[in-house]
Amino acid sequence: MDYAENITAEIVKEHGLSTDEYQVILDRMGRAPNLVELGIFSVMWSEHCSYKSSRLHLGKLPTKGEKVIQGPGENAGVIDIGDGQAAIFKMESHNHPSYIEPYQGAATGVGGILRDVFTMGARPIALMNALRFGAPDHAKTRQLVDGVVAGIGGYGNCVGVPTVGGETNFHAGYNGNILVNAMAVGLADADKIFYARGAQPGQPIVYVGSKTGRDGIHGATMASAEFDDDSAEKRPTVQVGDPFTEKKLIEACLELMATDAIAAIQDMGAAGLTSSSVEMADKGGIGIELDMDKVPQRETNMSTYEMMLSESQERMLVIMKPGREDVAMRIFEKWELDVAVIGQTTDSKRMVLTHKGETVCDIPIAPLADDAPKYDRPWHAPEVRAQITASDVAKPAHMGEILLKLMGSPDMASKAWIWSQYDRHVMADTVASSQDPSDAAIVRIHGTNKALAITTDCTPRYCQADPFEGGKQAVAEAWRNLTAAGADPIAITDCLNFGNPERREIMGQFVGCIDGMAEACAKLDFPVVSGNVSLYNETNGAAIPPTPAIGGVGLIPDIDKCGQFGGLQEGDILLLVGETIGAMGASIYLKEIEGREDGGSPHVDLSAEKANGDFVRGQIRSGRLTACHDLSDGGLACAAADMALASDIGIKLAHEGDVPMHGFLFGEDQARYLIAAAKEDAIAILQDAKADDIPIQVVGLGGGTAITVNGAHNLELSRLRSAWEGWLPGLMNKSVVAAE
Amino acid sequence: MKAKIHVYLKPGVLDPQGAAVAGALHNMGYDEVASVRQGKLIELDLTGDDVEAARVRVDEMCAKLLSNPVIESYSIELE
Amino acid sequence: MKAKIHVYLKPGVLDPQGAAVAGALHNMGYDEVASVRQGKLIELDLTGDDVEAARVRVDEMCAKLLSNPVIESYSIELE
Amino acid sequence: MKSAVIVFPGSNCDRDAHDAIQGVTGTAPAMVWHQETALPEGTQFVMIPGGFSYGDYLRCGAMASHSAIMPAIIAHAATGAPILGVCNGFQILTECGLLPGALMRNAQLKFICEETPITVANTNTRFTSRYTPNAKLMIPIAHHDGNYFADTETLIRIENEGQVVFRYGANPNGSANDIAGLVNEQGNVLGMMPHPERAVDAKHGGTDGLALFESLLGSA
Ligand SMILES: Nc1ncnc2c1ncn2[C@@H]1O[C@H](COP(=O)(O)OP(=O)(O)O)[C@@H](O)[C@H]1O
Ligand SMILES: [Mg+2]
Repeated sequence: MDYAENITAEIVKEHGLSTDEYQVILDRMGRAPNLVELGIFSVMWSEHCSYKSSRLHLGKLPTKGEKVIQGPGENAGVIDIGDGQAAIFKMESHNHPSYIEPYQGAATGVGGILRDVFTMGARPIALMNALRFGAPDHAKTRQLVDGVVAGIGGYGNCVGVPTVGGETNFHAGYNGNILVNAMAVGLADADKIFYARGAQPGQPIVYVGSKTGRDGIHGATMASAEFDDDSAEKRPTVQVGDPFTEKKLIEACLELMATDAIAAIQDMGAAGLTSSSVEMADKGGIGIELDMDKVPQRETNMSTYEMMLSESQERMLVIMKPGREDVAMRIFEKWELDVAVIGQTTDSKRMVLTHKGETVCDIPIAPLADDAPKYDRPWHAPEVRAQITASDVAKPAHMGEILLKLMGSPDMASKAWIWSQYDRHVMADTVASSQDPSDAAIVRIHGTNKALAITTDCTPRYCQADPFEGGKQAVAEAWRNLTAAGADPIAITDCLNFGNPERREIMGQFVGCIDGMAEACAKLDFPVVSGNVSLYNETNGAAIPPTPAIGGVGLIPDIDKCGQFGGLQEGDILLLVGETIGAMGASIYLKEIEGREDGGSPHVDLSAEKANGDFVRGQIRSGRLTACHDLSDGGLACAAADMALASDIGIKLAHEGDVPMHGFLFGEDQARYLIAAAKEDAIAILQDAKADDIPIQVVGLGGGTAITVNGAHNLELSRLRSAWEGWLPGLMNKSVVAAE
Repeated sequence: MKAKIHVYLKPGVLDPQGAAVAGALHNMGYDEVASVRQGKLIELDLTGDDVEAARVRVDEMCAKLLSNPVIESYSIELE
Repeated sequence: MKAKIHVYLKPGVLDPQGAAVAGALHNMGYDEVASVRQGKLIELDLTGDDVEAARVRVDEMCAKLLSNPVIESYSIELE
Repeated sequence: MKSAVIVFPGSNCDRDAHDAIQGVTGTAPAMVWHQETALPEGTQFVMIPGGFSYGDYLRCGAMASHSAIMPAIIAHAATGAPILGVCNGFQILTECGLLPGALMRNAQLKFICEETPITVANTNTRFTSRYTPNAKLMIPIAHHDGNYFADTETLIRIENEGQVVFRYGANPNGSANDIAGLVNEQGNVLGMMPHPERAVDAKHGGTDGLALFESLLGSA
């Protein structure tokens, strides 16, 4: 092997590059790389930037659709929402940093995903968060919950974007690797969207935002003393977020975007200056030249290596139309942001860096980006688990007590302790958020009567049991939640969290989930427009449960016709849409009541999903429903409990037929909804269902102060409410409060 | 006995608060301010009078609760 | 020159942060902690070397911006 | 009524304030950047919106209270013109001395966002004349530092003078005397933690904040 001066095989290895990968670098460069070049290859070829293990499979996901303006490949996905407007959204993980430093890790996760969205010209209008923590009684859990929630709130509240919803699970499988997935949604004019791809040769490159420090320069290289004589203290591995600067960046960038001065723009995310400049050069088919002396620096004596690999937050790179730099300078200075012209684009298709008068890097762009390595990692599918139905599970004596236990269990209990720390109302367009009885968050499009519906969903239990069905289910549940809110589902983003892809069984989970997602996206006409992959979520060989979190977005044409589950009235008829066989495999019931997590995942019949959902959406819009809720974890009884609590009225459930009572109540069969309507309306709905061939049955009646089944199994709402509301505060109030 | 604990950000860690305060001081005309760092000051009233024992205990409190070792350092003064 | 400014809550002003820290320390078994007060530590790097002039200026910064006289007091150390 | 909304770096309820004022008065307020040194000619009502001016770093509202526009606002207040500070705006008004007391970290130390019951303690102000005495309102709060503090003398004085305008029904943050909003001695400067501009729309936060803006309009 050929090595440049001061570079050894050991250093190459510490950069996470294999011998084969190093050989490719030698071939593509025609010489041995120096340290700066090696560093740049190493970050661009990291799993995070290159998607080398996942790209092959991501290609299977449907990404096109009538409403898709921009699919995966840009900073975020873009969909057409009519009237010349577009919604722009993406979800991203900040798992590892949040485990190390929960407040800052989660905060910078929110900052990063916001930048992906406003980079494209969108004003961010909503944030969501999908969180997975370890077992509630695990030593670190409370402290992590406390810090992550404070960090998400701390950042989102300060930048003034409402955090409108999310999901939270607890499972021992996340003890050593929590998941913090944040989603941002923005709004833009469809003809004013900014892409990374617009640059041409001969254009000035403007750096704006915070100064560059030595934050987050990667672990492996940090350990080598040759790169730095200073103490390890000088190199924080955790970035600190500055939401105030982010807020100024949002306003300043949107102000600049309203002019006609930008050619291309890109936020500095992972691998900061390196990836932002490489991506713009690659997409524009051009070269790039940076003068490192001009980069705003927070510390003295920074090397090119450090500046190029720094992950300092709240920074953007803007390629301006020639002669328009002054427009950018004026706006950014008004907002008191650090700004500098640090280079220009060229036609060389190379990245050339100069520092202190010397050329310190000169590499071709292509192998850094499009031509980066990609692997077909070997995998095998997990063993097929046997299906479990209610008849395989002992029948409990008192259904009310079971329901009480489920609704007070970690995954089902109210998450008000979390969302009450998030500003859900700033921007004055939140129609429904975590506090409201809605299956999706609803954010009005400013100045109109339309709204976006937004949801995040995934059931890791199912993905663990059967990655294919689990992947399908995650997409289907997102579609169902949007539908239950009265929206037309449009598209999704995803955040695919898995363990080490070099292990065959993990790769098998990944492939299975993708295949399942792909099938659901295709059948439901629900394409993927953006996403993120987070691999290596494992500690000492223990991987997280496969967790492909889905962020779904839909459109509500008229906010006077939303679905919600808080309007149940005395005497209303409750109808169950969809088929019930009492699937109990991998259910909440098995986990919480029987203490087992075995069994296959419930099967998702996508045609039923589509037909039942379209039927329910139609009924919502007809105005007949007083309440509507999709069925998911905990089945019919838990959906009824949600509805009863939100409406503050009891429900009398009636069970008959072949499915055992506990399967009827707690089975997790898919493609189902619980809807309510006054008697005459219910009759009309039953007729419509019959005409459309939709499975439907009467399952109960609104009234009283308790949930009952066949007149027995009484559970008073007051008891139910205190179990549901009390669990999380009970857990957190025991917690140790860190000094602020 | 009193323990005075200073908790400050490690060198190199971004201090957005300090930076914003520096900007405000400049706007107010205090140009002599080259930079600002903001930290915490925690004062404990302690019972007992064994200073050395207290130092060990307070150090433990700092490491466990009062500072965040990932981004902060601390120093202790006992009086 | 360096100015170290301590900003602390006036006696009589309730300190919820201090109280929470005290509670947490008790839960962790540090019963010797009788009470906790939390304040701010602000470090300024100053150009110039006239200590007396600097003291006047820093005092002004404290009175105007760095502390709120309704709830806080401060002390200044120059090095 | 001619009005102005002051925008600081980090303000984030400025658009909400703008829309609420426009909705009620029918006229869009001028959006005034903090670096201006004068209010637009003819300005009557000034609103300092919520948000996180300067990131809420150091102390909420401290840095904003020293910005270039503040002398003009203080002078405007001296003319008896109506000034409303909401949330961060309230914090700025106490920091600049237009209102007594200070807003400290919430007693539970957490950010709280909730719809909160408040009662109108004084309807004899130009901000509250359209409310019925002791009216109970639901208005959202969203803050980390809303715990009102003033020394005992000041509290006695503002209570005696009827300066307390809004009180919490269920004290969410530890505020002295459940104070959610108060006016200065002259009665023309109101600071409050709850967000009336988030309660002017049935589809969003309810309409209990409407009468505040209507009172102002009637008083102009
Ligand atoms: N981390 C979180 N942040 C904000 N809201 C949350 C979070 N976790 C749960 N929620 C809210 O709690 C409610 C119930 O969530 P969930 O049980 O996941 O709903 P569903 O089963 O309909 O998907 C929703 O309104 C959701 O937005
Ligand atoms: Mg749902």
